[in-house]
Amino acid sequence: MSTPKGSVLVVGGGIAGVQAALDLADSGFYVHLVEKSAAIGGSMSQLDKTFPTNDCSACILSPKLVECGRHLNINLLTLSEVLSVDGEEGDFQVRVRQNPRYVDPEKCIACGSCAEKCPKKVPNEFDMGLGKRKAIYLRYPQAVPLKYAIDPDHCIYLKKPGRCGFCEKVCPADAINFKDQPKEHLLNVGSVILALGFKPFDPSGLDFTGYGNLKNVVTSMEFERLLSPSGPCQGHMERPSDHQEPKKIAWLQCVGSRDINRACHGYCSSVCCMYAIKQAVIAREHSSSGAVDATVFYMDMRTHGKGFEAYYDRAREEGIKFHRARVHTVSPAENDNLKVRYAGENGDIREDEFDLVVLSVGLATDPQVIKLANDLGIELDSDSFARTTCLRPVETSRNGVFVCGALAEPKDIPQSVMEASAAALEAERILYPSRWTETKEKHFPKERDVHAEPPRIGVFVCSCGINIAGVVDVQAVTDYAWKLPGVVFAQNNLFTCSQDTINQMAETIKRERLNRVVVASCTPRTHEPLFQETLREAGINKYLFEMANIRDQDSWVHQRQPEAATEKAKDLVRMAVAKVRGDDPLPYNTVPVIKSAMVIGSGVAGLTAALSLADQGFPVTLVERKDRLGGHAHKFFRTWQGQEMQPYLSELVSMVEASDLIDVHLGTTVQDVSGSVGQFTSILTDGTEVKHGVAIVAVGAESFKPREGRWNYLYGKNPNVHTLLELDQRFIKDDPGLKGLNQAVFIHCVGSRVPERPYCSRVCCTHAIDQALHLKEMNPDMDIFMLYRDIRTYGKREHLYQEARAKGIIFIRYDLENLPRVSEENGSMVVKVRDPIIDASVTLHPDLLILASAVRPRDDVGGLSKLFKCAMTGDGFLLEAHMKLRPVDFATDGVYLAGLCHYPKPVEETIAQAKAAASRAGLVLSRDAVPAESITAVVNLQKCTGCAVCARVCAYHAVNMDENSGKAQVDTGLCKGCGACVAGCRSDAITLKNLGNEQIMAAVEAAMEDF
Amino acid sequence: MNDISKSKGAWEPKIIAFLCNWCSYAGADLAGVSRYQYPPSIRIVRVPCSGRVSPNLILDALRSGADGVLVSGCHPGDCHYISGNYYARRRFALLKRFLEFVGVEPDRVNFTWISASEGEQFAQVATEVTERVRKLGPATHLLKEF
Amino acid sequence: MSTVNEKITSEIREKVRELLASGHVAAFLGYTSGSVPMVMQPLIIRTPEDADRLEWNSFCVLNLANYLPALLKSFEPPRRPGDPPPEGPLPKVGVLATGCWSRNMVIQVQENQVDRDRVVVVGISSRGMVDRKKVLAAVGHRDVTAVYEYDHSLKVSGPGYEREINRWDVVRDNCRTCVHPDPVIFDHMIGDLKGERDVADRFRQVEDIEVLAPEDRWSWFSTEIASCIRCYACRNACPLCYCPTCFVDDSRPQWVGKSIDKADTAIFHILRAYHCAGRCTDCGSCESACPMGIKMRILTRKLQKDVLELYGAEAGMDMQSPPPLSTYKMDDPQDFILTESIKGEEK
Amino acid sequence: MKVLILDKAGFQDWLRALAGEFDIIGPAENTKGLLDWNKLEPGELPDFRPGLPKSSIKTFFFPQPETLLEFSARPGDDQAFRPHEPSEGRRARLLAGVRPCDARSVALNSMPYASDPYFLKNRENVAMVGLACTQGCSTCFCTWTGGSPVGSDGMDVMAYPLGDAFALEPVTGRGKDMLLKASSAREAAQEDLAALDALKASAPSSLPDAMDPASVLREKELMSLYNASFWQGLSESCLNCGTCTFLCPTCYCFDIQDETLKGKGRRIRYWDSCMFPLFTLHASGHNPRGEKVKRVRNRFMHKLKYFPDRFGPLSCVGCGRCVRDCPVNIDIRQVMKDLLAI
Amino acid sequence: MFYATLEGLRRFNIQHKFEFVSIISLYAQWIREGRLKVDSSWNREGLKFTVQDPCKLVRQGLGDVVAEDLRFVVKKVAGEENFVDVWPRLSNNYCCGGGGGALQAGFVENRRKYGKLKFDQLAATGADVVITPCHNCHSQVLDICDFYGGRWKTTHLWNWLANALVMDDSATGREG
Repeated sequence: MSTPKGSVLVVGGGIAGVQAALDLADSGFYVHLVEKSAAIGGSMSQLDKTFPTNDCSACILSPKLVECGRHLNINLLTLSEVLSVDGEEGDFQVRVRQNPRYVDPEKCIACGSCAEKCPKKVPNEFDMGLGKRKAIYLRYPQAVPLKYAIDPDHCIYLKKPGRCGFCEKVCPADAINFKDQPKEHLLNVGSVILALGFKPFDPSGLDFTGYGNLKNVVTSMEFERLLSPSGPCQGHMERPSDHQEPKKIAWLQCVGSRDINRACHGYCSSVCCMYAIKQAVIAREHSSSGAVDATVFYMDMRTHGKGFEAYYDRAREEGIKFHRARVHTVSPAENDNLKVRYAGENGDIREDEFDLVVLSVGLATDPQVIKLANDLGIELDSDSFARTTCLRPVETSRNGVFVCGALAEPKDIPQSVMEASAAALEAERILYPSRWTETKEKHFPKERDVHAEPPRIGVFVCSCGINIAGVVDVQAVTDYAWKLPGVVFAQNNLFTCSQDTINQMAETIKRERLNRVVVASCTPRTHEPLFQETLREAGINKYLFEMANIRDQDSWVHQRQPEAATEKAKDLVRMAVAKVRGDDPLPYNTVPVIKSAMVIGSGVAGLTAALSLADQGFPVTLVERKDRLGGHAHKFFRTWQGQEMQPYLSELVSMVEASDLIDVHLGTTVQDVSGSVGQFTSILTDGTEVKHGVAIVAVGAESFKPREGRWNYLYGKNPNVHTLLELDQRFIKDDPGLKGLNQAVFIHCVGSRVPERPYCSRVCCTHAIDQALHLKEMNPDMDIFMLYRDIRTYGKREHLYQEARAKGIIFIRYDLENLPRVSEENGSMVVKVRDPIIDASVTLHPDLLILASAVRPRDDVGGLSKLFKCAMTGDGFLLEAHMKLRPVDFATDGVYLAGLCHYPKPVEETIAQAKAAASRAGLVLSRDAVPAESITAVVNLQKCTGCAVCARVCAYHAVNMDENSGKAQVDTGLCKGCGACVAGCRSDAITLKNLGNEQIMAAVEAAMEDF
Repeated sequence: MNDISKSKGAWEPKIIAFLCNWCSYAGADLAGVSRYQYPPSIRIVRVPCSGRVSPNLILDALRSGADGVLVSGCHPGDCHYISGNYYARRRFALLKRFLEFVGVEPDRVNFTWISASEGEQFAQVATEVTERVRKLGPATHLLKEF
Repeated sequence: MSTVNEKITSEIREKVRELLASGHVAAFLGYTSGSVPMVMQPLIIRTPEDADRLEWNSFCVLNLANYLPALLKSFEPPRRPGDPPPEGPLPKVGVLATGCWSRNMVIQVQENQVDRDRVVVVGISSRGMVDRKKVLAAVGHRDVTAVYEYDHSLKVSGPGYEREINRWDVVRDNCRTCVHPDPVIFDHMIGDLKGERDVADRFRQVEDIEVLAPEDRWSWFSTEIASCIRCYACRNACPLCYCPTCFVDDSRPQWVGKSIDKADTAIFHILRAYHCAGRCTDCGSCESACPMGIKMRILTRKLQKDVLELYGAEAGMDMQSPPPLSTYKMDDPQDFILTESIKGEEK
Repeated sequence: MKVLILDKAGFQDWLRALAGEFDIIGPAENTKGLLDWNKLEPGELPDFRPGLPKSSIKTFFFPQPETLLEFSARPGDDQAFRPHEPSEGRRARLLAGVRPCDARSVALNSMPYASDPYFLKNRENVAMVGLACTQGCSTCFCTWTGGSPVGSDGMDVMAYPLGDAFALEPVTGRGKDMLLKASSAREAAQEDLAALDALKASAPSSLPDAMDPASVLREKELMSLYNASFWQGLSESCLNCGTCTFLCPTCYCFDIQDETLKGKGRRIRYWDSCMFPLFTLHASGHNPRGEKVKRVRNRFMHKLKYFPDRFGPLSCVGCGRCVRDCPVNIDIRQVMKDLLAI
Repeated sequence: MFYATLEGLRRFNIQHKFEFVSIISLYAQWIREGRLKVDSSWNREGLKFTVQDPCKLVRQGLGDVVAEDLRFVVKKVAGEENFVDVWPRLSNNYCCGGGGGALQAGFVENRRKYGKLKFDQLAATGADVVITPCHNCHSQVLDICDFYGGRWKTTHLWNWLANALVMDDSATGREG
């Protein structure tokens, strides 16, 4: 192949597409991002909150969108469709049609005058048709790009030229262009990533739900909009019929999922259980009284992700009701209420009345996408999702074309983000020789020297829709800010993080010659970088900035005390103003990057990550605790799709062994780690000192072995009791002893979802069912019983479950109050379990008892997390930087995680995550230098006594005593800005830049000013 | 005086909370994200690490009029900066005992560990500290007056 | 028959004369008497002839370690920032050191204020120093014109009176509860080492206050410091207070107001004491120097007690142990942590 | 001018009568058993025992701190950062039992502060009833400095102990008015006046030999004193604490600082000390008196040379507080002798 | 028989060369094609009709298509305006309560209790005639109507189809 192109086409501007685009653009590739609607953001932008952290969806997404919208190496093509993709891997020719916007994006200032004047009201598709928009519109308030568009299907002028044209008349920027024409772009790219997302299932056909007939039956997506502050009722949860706040709400699960009867969607949509619980939790918060009666009707509760089970537990504790029932009918009741009829597990028929019914609709592929896939020659599966395999989870049937997100299978946001990074990795793997060949470089304007200027502070107070403004009197806060010393400008914004406000902020900084900026909005933990970059773009140093957290730490926590919350907001603004007044411009430090990686753990995750990096030419040190490569995969029979693991593993291992770039250390662990991103030095137990720029932690997990206690079930006592992996090993050996058995019993959730290990192990349901099917393959006459709590065969795995039921495998549900009892009578096993449906005890006599035991974190993960300064969850798994949007990054820069040390997951997700980790690591390795901490310690030599307290307490050896002067000096490359030295210093001689005592005290003292 | 709490006649304490950026501040954010409600008495000052909080800062808060002080960091072992909270623990242990020795009420100055995932705990601690301080009444001992 | 202190004085003179005459030290830091009874004057001598000016008695209350860094520095050639350190060995200086002073010198060495190699320590095992204020109180604050010291008593006289006072009765509080009278570092010893003293209620003064209710403790503290004139004699007498700019002198930020103010004075005393945590050897210089009779030593004593209780550390006992606030243990006590204490209550 | 005789009870009544007009302050035992200036309850007598209170009376004229002005720092206040005079006025104060040396310090401090409105206002506001010394302390040397143990400079009324009673002599017009309230006083009889004269004549002899160092030192060449060799040795034992300067009645150096808190601001003047490192510290970081020896020298040169050169007398009243309370026994009398010897 | 054969073919994936259709769909097809001519004018009294969706035929069998066909035929036969639908309907309709052998196997009380839901549902329509295209449903609906005091007539479909049939040449198949 000749030199591949250095650019990539990403189709679909949802979170997956955006993530793939950012990963690629940040590691040296030019990206064309094609989005069919007028703005990127996809389905995630329509959500109110995200589970399990209840993060405001728009809030966490917005910075990424803005980053994407502003990225120099991302060519955003909205209102665009891919017409054709010709050529092959490394050199594709793509035709893209961009439909006319009829508004010149260069001119539009998003002032909204056009929409105000536009006489044509149109159902707003962003609000799922629940609200109206105009024919000239913004997709949503934080839309990126924040440019209006005219809807040609509804515009009066475009239909009958000369009839209207109000928008053109009122536009102050002369941006309306009725003559706009479709454009066709010819793009030459090396790879294509499809991130086309999903379409919520349309339940109109399911008449029993009443959807379409009964006003107060809404889909979950509609309900998201009803909850959303930017939605049709500004977040004041109202039901459609009478705009009253619903007091009693039902969620009906599996509408359009797990339904082969009416909906023809046999798969599970994976996310609905969690989003329904989330909606129930959020609905309660939204309600004025805080006392919404919320009931979820479900088949199996599928809370199989990280932090999900705890979320479910908490929801139950909070009083949200869960009924295991598939609702039979929703029928009208008085007052536009809804009667819901369902059967209890024991068969009794119950009826309950609700104010509102929410249908938890499933995820499906848009028919237009199906057509596009066909056009592009991308194979779809029977559920119309892109066909991938467990071992190649983001590869489509066409070389060089990759897929991520819900197009391949219904999945949640972190999984989509992970796949997006994995897809980016696959593209990078092909295109790496052309890295940085098509990219442009960003140049900020020269920074104004503000040293000598008196403070000119600008304060931007965010309403965050109603997130803040619903509680805090933002206008009063803005008025107040004007009066603070040094403040020369203050303004209230609906969404300060929206692109137009950001641009306007930059303009304001220039116009008003601001030299300090305060944004009173959400938490700096998510939004500080965005605003700081705005400062740079406006020509001032980004450290002349402070945030007042008046949302997460004010409006959200004092919802019922608007007056006190407003006073607190003023305090917080005053504190920020006081602090920023003393802020100094700081240098932008960088650290040179050692362009090699260390991968810890050589299971499938570690091997995949190592190969993914080596394939791009980056040297890798692979550290394995055991004396052979491969990890637990050696014990693993096959994927749920039936691909056998052992041949695959051998191939992986031999590729690693053959690679010149991978230096394998067996029987070795990491003893000590120092340094930071770009410049790590690790000492291995074999004495090797490794210098590396990044590290990927992929140390896996362990299988819980219930040798004693409550979950023992004769494990270790009877030779015919196995864990899943032990049975796999018998499969691998093709153990003939399995063939003549009469009965096998599987017990699920052994040690998972129990008080001491409250999380769900995610993999066991599918694994167990696949094993049961394999046993059936070996001996179709074998009786197989599955004792389960909830079957969690999420996504396409549901087909396995259907197959198992079809093949006569019997499923008996148990709960923690009625555990199965396993005993030995006359040398044979007896299992007794109560079947809740027939309400009777069932006695089984298995020849084989398989325990689907928990996946548990390894005990030594704690030590590793300390070495790399990474956090752990309460369950003992490693904790990523952000549960939703940074699923493979650690909070510690330059360290990534993959595989089971993060959370239990099947091999396809492990592979995707390993590739994602490699992609993220590539962001660092592809550069010569990465930014380093600017907020570092600094020594005032006149005050320093040389006592060395600072050096003693510095964990990074960043402070040492100068031999000549005897005084402290700081290595800014090593300094992390923790300030342990500052607090230790009695002489106030060492301080943190912009976090000195003076600045902190200014904030403290400002807090106490009672006006 | 437009102080809302005063106009209503009920005294509301003001409490300065020094929270480390990585755990406790994130925990406070999580309390918000999870909508755990707590009294509006806490004024949070974001610091990189509990190890950054010098005793001087705590005294300054009291001198400036804080009715209470809360310092919170990562749980031992969780410090983002490896050991900052261990040093902080020693500094605070001595400071707390010492302040109590000179007659500062034990509930005035509080230290705690709150992780990024402990939103609920943060709300609980904020409520608890507020209640304790409320019982004590306004802080006067180290208050600078003029 | 001469008194113990007279004997010590003559031994000191002899030893110092020898050290100076031999050129082993370039200067010697000791004590001499002056114009006011019971107030001794620290003295630096540079010639063997001056050795006879040295005196030792029970009123040598200020910690001589305090003068040591400046004295050492006076023998260093002047340097501008960036200049390399002087080459070749620098002159040594000699100093008298009791137990607490020597422990202060250990701290000074640990904190890079003193180069041990340049100091010749002449050790004296302390018999306990006399608190002048106790003597004055004993004579009803009358004018004292002469004090003669015997081994176990003092003869105090003034206009129209003469009193003999039992020496131990007027020994300073810190000396009365001192456990380590012997120097921990010395190069020459005057007299013998006495060994550790067995003190029953080492922290009695502190405990008496600890048992009070918070409001009574505050009342004690605020009354104790009420007469403070912010002259900083306590700070300046302390060998630990060597910051070029003390926090009280800082104006950016301003930690405390500089004038007489209830809160500022309290914070000054709290922080001054806190800065000595884990470092204070209870030499009592602060209290001895105070013109207003404030017993601020109890503050540092409290910290000393807590450091010992919590971390098992005593300041300056050896060169190797790290300063207690510059180190930690994973399992340091944390009952004071709110979440832990709530947990504890629940149990 | 009439001399009145008051017994202790009468003295008490008199002070009680004056309490309507003044806050009365006099020497009394503080919580530490030390004699110091304390507010007296109406009718409470000052402690007449020999010896000086711990502190000088300078704090009543040169308070620690003096609020020079106040300002608002509240956001939105249109008067913000515009200074105005301190709002609070103080009641007139009467110092009862002032020793002649202390009273003389007020006269001396009035020289540099001749046009300082704060000092002058305080002077106006403070009346003094003096108490002649009948017995000196080992640290007293007022006569060296131009003072006298029975001097009445600066007083409004001078009291002389005569046995169990006091002879009261008005010194100023205000003193005369004050004495009008001494209802139980009797006019001094002849023998009282004789005893008073005897007391006045005998008192100075109980002190060390009188000298007039001011006139001698005024004549000496400044640099020869400045370059004297003894400063180094003298300063070596000095702790550079501010005890001497803060106890000294004639140390009048000050520093000024703005304090702001809770939206209120004030500019205060407070005692500085030439012993302190911040003294004469320049904004550049340079300090012409950066070393201890220079600071120590400054203190004595100021009192004993610069001040007399400018105003005539020494800036020292010989109260001996610095000698009494210096932790390292630095004795200004010796310094004076050393300077005189040059 | 109908359902068992259908499900057998599906479950065991038995290859077969025939199509599996309900007579109802054929009626509907023929009516649409004009091959079967029906006229509702016979219903001068305006008898109201409703239907039962048998589980084996609809929900588990051939799905909603056949249920829609059933309604189509009934409307043609009885008049559009004379059809009253039940709620819930089609696949989501209630079971009659007589299946699974309940009609033959004793437990009469239980069976009638299950049937109460069906009775209430049908009674709520106010229909005069309930069409039950399943013999099992027919017997159960007949029984619960009687037992609970319903007023409707329970019948199969063909009775009424016969009533409405327009007998002309094309229908009789005679050549013109």
